[in-house]
Amino acid sequence: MSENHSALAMDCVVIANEPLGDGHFHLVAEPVVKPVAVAPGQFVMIRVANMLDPFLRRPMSVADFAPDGSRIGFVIKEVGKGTRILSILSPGAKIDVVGPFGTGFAIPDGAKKVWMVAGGTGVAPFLGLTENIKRADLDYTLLMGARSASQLFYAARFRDNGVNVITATEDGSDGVKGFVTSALSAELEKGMKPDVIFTCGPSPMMRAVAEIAEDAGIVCHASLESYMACGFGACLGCVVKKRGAEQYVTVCRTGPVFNALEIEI
Amino acid sequence: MSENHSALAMDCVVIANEPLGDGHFHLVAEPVVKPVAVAPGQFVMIRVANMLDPFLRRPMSVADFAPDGSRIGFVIKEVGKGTRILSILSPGAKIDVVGPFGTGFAIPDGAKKVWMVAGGTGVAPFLGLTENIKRADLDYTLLMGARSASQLFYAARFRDNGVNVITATEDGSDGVKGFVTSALSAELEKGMKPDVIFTCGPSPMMRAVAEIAEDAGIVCHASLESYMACGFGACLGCVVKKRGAEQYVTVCRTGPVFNALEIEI
Amino acid sequence: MSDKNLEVRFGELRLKNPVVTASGTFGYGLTYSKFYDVSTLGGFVTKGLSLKPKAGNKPPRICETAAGMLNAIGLQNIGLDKFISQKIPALKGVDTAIIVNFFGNTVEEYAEISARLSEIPQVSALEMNISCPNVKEGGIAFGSDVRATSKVVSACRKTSKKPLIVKLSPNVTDITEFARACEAEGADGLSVINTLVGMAIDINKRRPVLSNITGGLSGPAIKPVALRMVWQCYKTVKIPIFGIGGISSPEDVIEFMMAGATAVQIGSMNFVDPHIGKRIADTLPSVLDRIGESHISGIIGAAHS
Amino acid sequence: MSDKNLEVRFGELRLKNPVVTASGTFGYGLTYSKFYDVSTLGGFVTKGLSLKPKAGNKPPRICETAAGMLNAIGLQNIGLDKFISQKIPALKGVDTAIIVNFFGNTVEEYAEISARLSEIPQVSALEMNISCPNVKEGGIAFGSDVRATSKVVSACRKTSKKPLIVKLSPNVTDITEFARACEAEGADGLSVINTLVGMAIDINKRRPVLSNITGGLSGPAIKPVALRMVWQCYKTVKIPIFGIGGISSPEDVIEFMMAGATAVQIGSMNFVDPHIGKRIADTLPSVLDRIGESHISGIIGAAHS
Ligand SMILES: Cc1cc2nc3c(=O)[nH]c(=O)nc-3n(C[C@H](O)[C@H](O)[C@H](O)COP(=O)(O)OP(=O)(O)OC[C@H]3O[C@@H](n4cnc5c(N)ncnc54)[C@H](O)[C@@H]3O)c2cc1C
Ligand SMILES: Cc1cc2nc3c(=O)[nH]c(=O)nc-3n(C[C@H](O)[C@H](O)[C@H](O)COP(=O)(O)OP(=O)(O)OC[C@H]3O[C@@H](n4cnc5c(N)ncnc54)[C@H](O)[C@@H]3O)c2cc1C
Ligand SMILES: Cc1cc2nc3c(=O)[nH]c(=O)nc-3n(C[C@H](O)[C@H](O)[C@H](O)COP(=O)(O)O)c2cc1C
Ligand SMILES: Cc1cc2nc3c(=O)[nH]c(=O)nc-3n(C[C@H](O)[C@H](O)[C@H](O)COP(=O)(O)O)c2cc1C
Ligand code: FES
Ligand code: FES
Repeated sequence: MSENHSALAMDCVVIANEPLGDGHFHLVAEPVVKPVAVAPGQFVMIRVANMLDPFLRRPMSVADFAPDGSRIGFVIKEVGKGTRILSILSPGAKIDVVGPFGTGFAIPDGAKKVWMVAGGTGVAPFLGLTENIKRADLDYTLLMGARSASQLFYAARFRDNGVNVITATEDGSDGVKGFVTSALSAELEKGMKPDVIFTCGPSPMMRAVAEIAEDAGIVCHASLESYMACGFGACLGCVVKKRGAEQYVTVCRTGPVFNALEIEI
Repeated sequence: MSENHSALAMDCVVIANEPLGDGHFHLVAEPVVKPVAVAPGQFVMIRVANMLDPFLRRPMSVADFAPDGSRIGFVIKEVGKGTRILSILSPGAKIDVVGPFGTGFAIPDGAKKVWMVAGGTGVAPFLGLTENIKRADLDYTLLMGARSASQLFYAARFRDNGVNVITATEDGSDGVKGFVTSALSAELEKGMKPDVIFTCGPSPMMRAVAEIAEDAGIVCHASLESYMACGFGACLGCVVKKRGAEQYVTVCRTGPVFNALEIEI
Repeated sequence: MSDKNLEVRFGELRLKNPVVTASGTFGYGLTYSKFYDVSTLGGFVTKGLSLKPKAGNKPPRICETAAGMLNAIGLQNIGLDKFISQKIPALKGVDTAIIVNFFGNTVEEYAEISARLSEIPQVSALEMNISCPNVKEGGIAFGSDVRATSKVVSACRKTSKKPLIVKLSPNVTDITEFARACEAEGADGLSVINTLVGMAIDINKRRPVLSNITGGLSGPAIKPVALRMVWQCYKTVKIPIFGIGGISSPEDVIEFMMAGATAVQIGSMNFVDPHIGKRIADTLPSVLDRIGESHISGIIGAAHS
Repeated sequence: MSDKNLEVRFGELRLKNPVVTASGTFGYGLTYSKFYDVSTLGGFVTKGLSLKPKAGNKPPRICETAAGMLNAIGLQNIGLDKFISQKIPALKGVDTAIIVNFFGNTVEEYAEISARLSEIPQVSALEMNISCPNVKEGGIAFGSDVRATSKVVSACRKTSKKPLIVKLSPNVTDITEFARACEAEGADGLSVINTLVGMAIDINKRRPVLSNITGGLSGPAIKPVALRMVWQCYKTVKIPIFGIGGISSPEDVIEFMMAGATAVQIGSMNFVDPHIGKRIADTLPSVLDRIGESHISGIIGAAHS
């Protein structure tokens, strides 16, 4: 039986909440009590109201963070009532957070060239990854896609952190015109080959990335999204199907980061 | 069909929210849109959250106010989740209010000596009455009761407004020791006799006041409280029984102020 | 906002839009005219009427619950005569469907009031309440036994000259049996659902909050159950259905219509937001636009395919 | 906080306090030990077990509703063998009642698993699920027909050597018929209630949100219905009752106990607040103080007098 029983409860205080444009925002919070260490790619469950509606917590990837969990940031897109409530929180507001949960993005042994393919708020975990796991032998490339240049959040910050950033926009306003998967194929066709591809973003994008990686024989880890009631393996609501078996695994506990060969995205 | 259809919707902005002590507070708000005139003793229905929990609006007597409704104040006691939410509103916060509803305290024709018997937040409507209905021939006396001196809200303000204030406290820390009804009986025994008694407060208190008034042959108007879903006569949830008849009348529309002889408090 | 035609045909009844307000939450139609012009609605349903006036239950009659409320009004109403003499004249000029909800203590009473309501020209349709959980006689006793339902619907079918809609109880094992029985007896439509039987306890007083002990649960809390029952009834019968239960937004209206409702009724949310009927009727076109639908009728039952 | 003795006797089962966590919301008991020591609970009920492992339904399986949620997990579980080989050993040292929830596809399967579970010393009691709305065979088919209920309870009564608790479905016209049948067949207790059948529609995709179409509604939204059914069952039978449905606070626990529950189970709120079981167990004494009660057993059924 685990001893640090309540380590997963984080009452947080909002320290910043900045709009990023197009309904996106960057929420930064500080836990009040001794937190648990966070790994890049993990997520937390945020209670958006202390009343009974909205009922369930909202899962959010930890974006930038202090490794000991003493400061966690989120890159959030306003899509419904829960994210709307989060978008209007002011510094000083309290939020009830539990976590972190799930597997993170782990760099496979010996891997040096790490490509990250992100769509929309899918860049979130890669901020944490590239800012917290720095090693001289690691070479990060981020392929980021968005509708338009204004939604390529944090491109400059990634570049400042020494990440090689390749952009793709659907309207051609920045980088490659088209989907980020075209940029990915183009890079591979140039003869580049990473040791691992990490991907996070909309499911259709991740599905395409996983296929490209499989064809090219590259290990691909994808961070899945799923409707979650608990976030820690109790409800069995968030499952995804295993590839080639009539079996379901939880996204919240077995994932959210999976080897793309093992599940049906 | 009435023409000023939406006059009863008042989106308000909080302009002040001051703690009064012992879980009571004074909330003042300003309607954003053209409001409807308010009469002393009327109430409004306040939506405490824009989510679905808490579900129903909360009825609140208008306390002090501008007669055209352009500023309305409430004296509120925190008792549950709705009043808790109201207690933490900051200036600038928006609240969704509908009203005003119900009958107010109307001074009967020819009445000059008006006694008001209030318990707890029951003073609220009398602030509005004495500050908005001022006539040279009117002589106001307020008998206010509370647990202790610290809960005799606004005694000084009433006095400043020229109201004769008699206090009663259960612990004897101010005025008569005991219930406000003892103070009332004492005044009547002194040979004083008002033209009308208005009362607002806990039901047991109002019941006692109404009995004393009936025995003394004085007209008594009581402002009733009742659980309300709508506040405007649609749900039939808030009813009170008519005296001497198997018939119920709505507190929100026929009342909340009733001639005490007509209903069972 | 687009200028969509929102008209729906509920059997023979034409509604200018599918947004109707529900019985017991809208008085006799006039209460809300201080908030908006009720002619913007597709229609409204009156408080349940009986032949004689009814005093209703002792208070407390209502109680808040999570995302909903309990009520045990006990069908307090002014009775048929006063409705005819006082309310009907006052409704002159209201340009929307007037649906009269009614109930009786016996099959004969149901048949009689249905006959008498049929004589009132302003009345667009009748809604039989066989599902009120808050009264001893009548109400739910008819609505939780299929044979009793058949009998009372058959009796009213004979006396009613107006479209006859039957309001079903959700407090049954299989609502489709009741839907089928109503259709077989010639009902022109169904209203699905009335309230779920629930209760609350005052832990300080150590007794039920409501004087009637139990009450009817309504509001957004019950929406998933209501939607499921509309779905089941749509699969079972051909007559049109009013979807009712916890509707609080235009999106909810569309959910109910996709589940199979031809129109909807808004109940408890009228208390929380007295402007909601108009607000939903006004915003429905823009939500239809958002989901790429040009004809309101295109969404009825759309989730079944 | 006072140092009250919160022990309740649920038939032969002694619970150190009336706060138990509900099946399907608490895994196999270990999931929550990262949040608190589960020995602070009166007990917990495992996810529903079947003889063979079960894959469950296709996603989406859950959906938020107003003050509640829908689920159609489809009874995914690791199966009896893995439970015995992996979970039971890991539960060593847990000092609280372990109640195993189970189901079968046939009466014979129910009887067999009940027999096999009876052999496990660590198991304190068995809870038969005859009310799952999310599976084709088994589950609700047994729970919505009184004769089927009698048959399956009778079969398990014969094979079970542990206290046998039957979990009832709220999706019936009259729950007391089922309560009476269970008592008559020798059940030691009842769990009231399982989820209400509900659904939600995705208006953009124009189809039900859940792959299973319908799901079970749980959470505070259903509390008034659950409380009413506990009230009815308490009036009908003498065996003890677990009150279940939307419990989110110590006050809710007291409401259910006053309605007639001997103990309660907390379900969906475990997801929203994973510490809730401990929090409620810890704060119950102070709420009892507030209502002036010195003995927990003094409140069972207190609202009936
Ligand atoms: C592991 C994980 C990490 C995530 N990280 C991020 C992130 O970093 N930034 C970000 O903006 N979003 C992220 N999401 C998606 C985010 O959880 C949803 O956008 C959010 O829950 C929507 O809530 P809402 O109340 O605004 O929307 P509503 O539509 O009102 O929500 C209704 C219900 O659906 C659920 N829901 C709706 N959309 C999604 C979705 N896309 N995924 C999962 N559940 C959903 C909600 O949680 C809620 O239970 C993540 C999801 C998961 C599973
Ligand atoms: C006409 C009228 C005027 C009022 N004026 C005032 C006032 O000026 N100041 C003030 O402090 N209070 C006033 N009240 C009482 C006030 O409405 C309740 O205290 C408040 O609704 C409690 O809400 P809650 O969410 O904090 O409590 P909860 O107990 O959480 O409320 C639960 C439900 O019960 C209802 N309720 C609880 N207590 C009461 C009550 N005493 N009367 C009516 N409904 C209740 C709530 O409205 C809600 O629907 C008035 C009530 C009425 C009917
Ligand atoms: C206070 C109240 C009174 C009601 N009275 C009646 C009635 O007289 N006749 C009837 O058929 N339904 C009555 N109902 C049921 C509603 O018409 C409706 O079916 C139910 O409330 C569900 O809808 P909602 O969730 O939108 O409120 C009443 C409901 C409430 C809340
Ligand atoms: C995700 C989920 C899974 C459930 N699985 C089971 C189950 O396997 N067996 C069972 O008897 N009840 C199951 N239930 C029902 C709960 O045990 C409980 O009866 C119901 O949720 C009502 O309680 P609540 O409102 O507190 O959630 C499940 C409920 C949920 C929400
Ligand atoms: S969200 Fe509950 S098991 Fe994954
Ligand atoms: S509160 Fe609805 S009629 Fe009075």
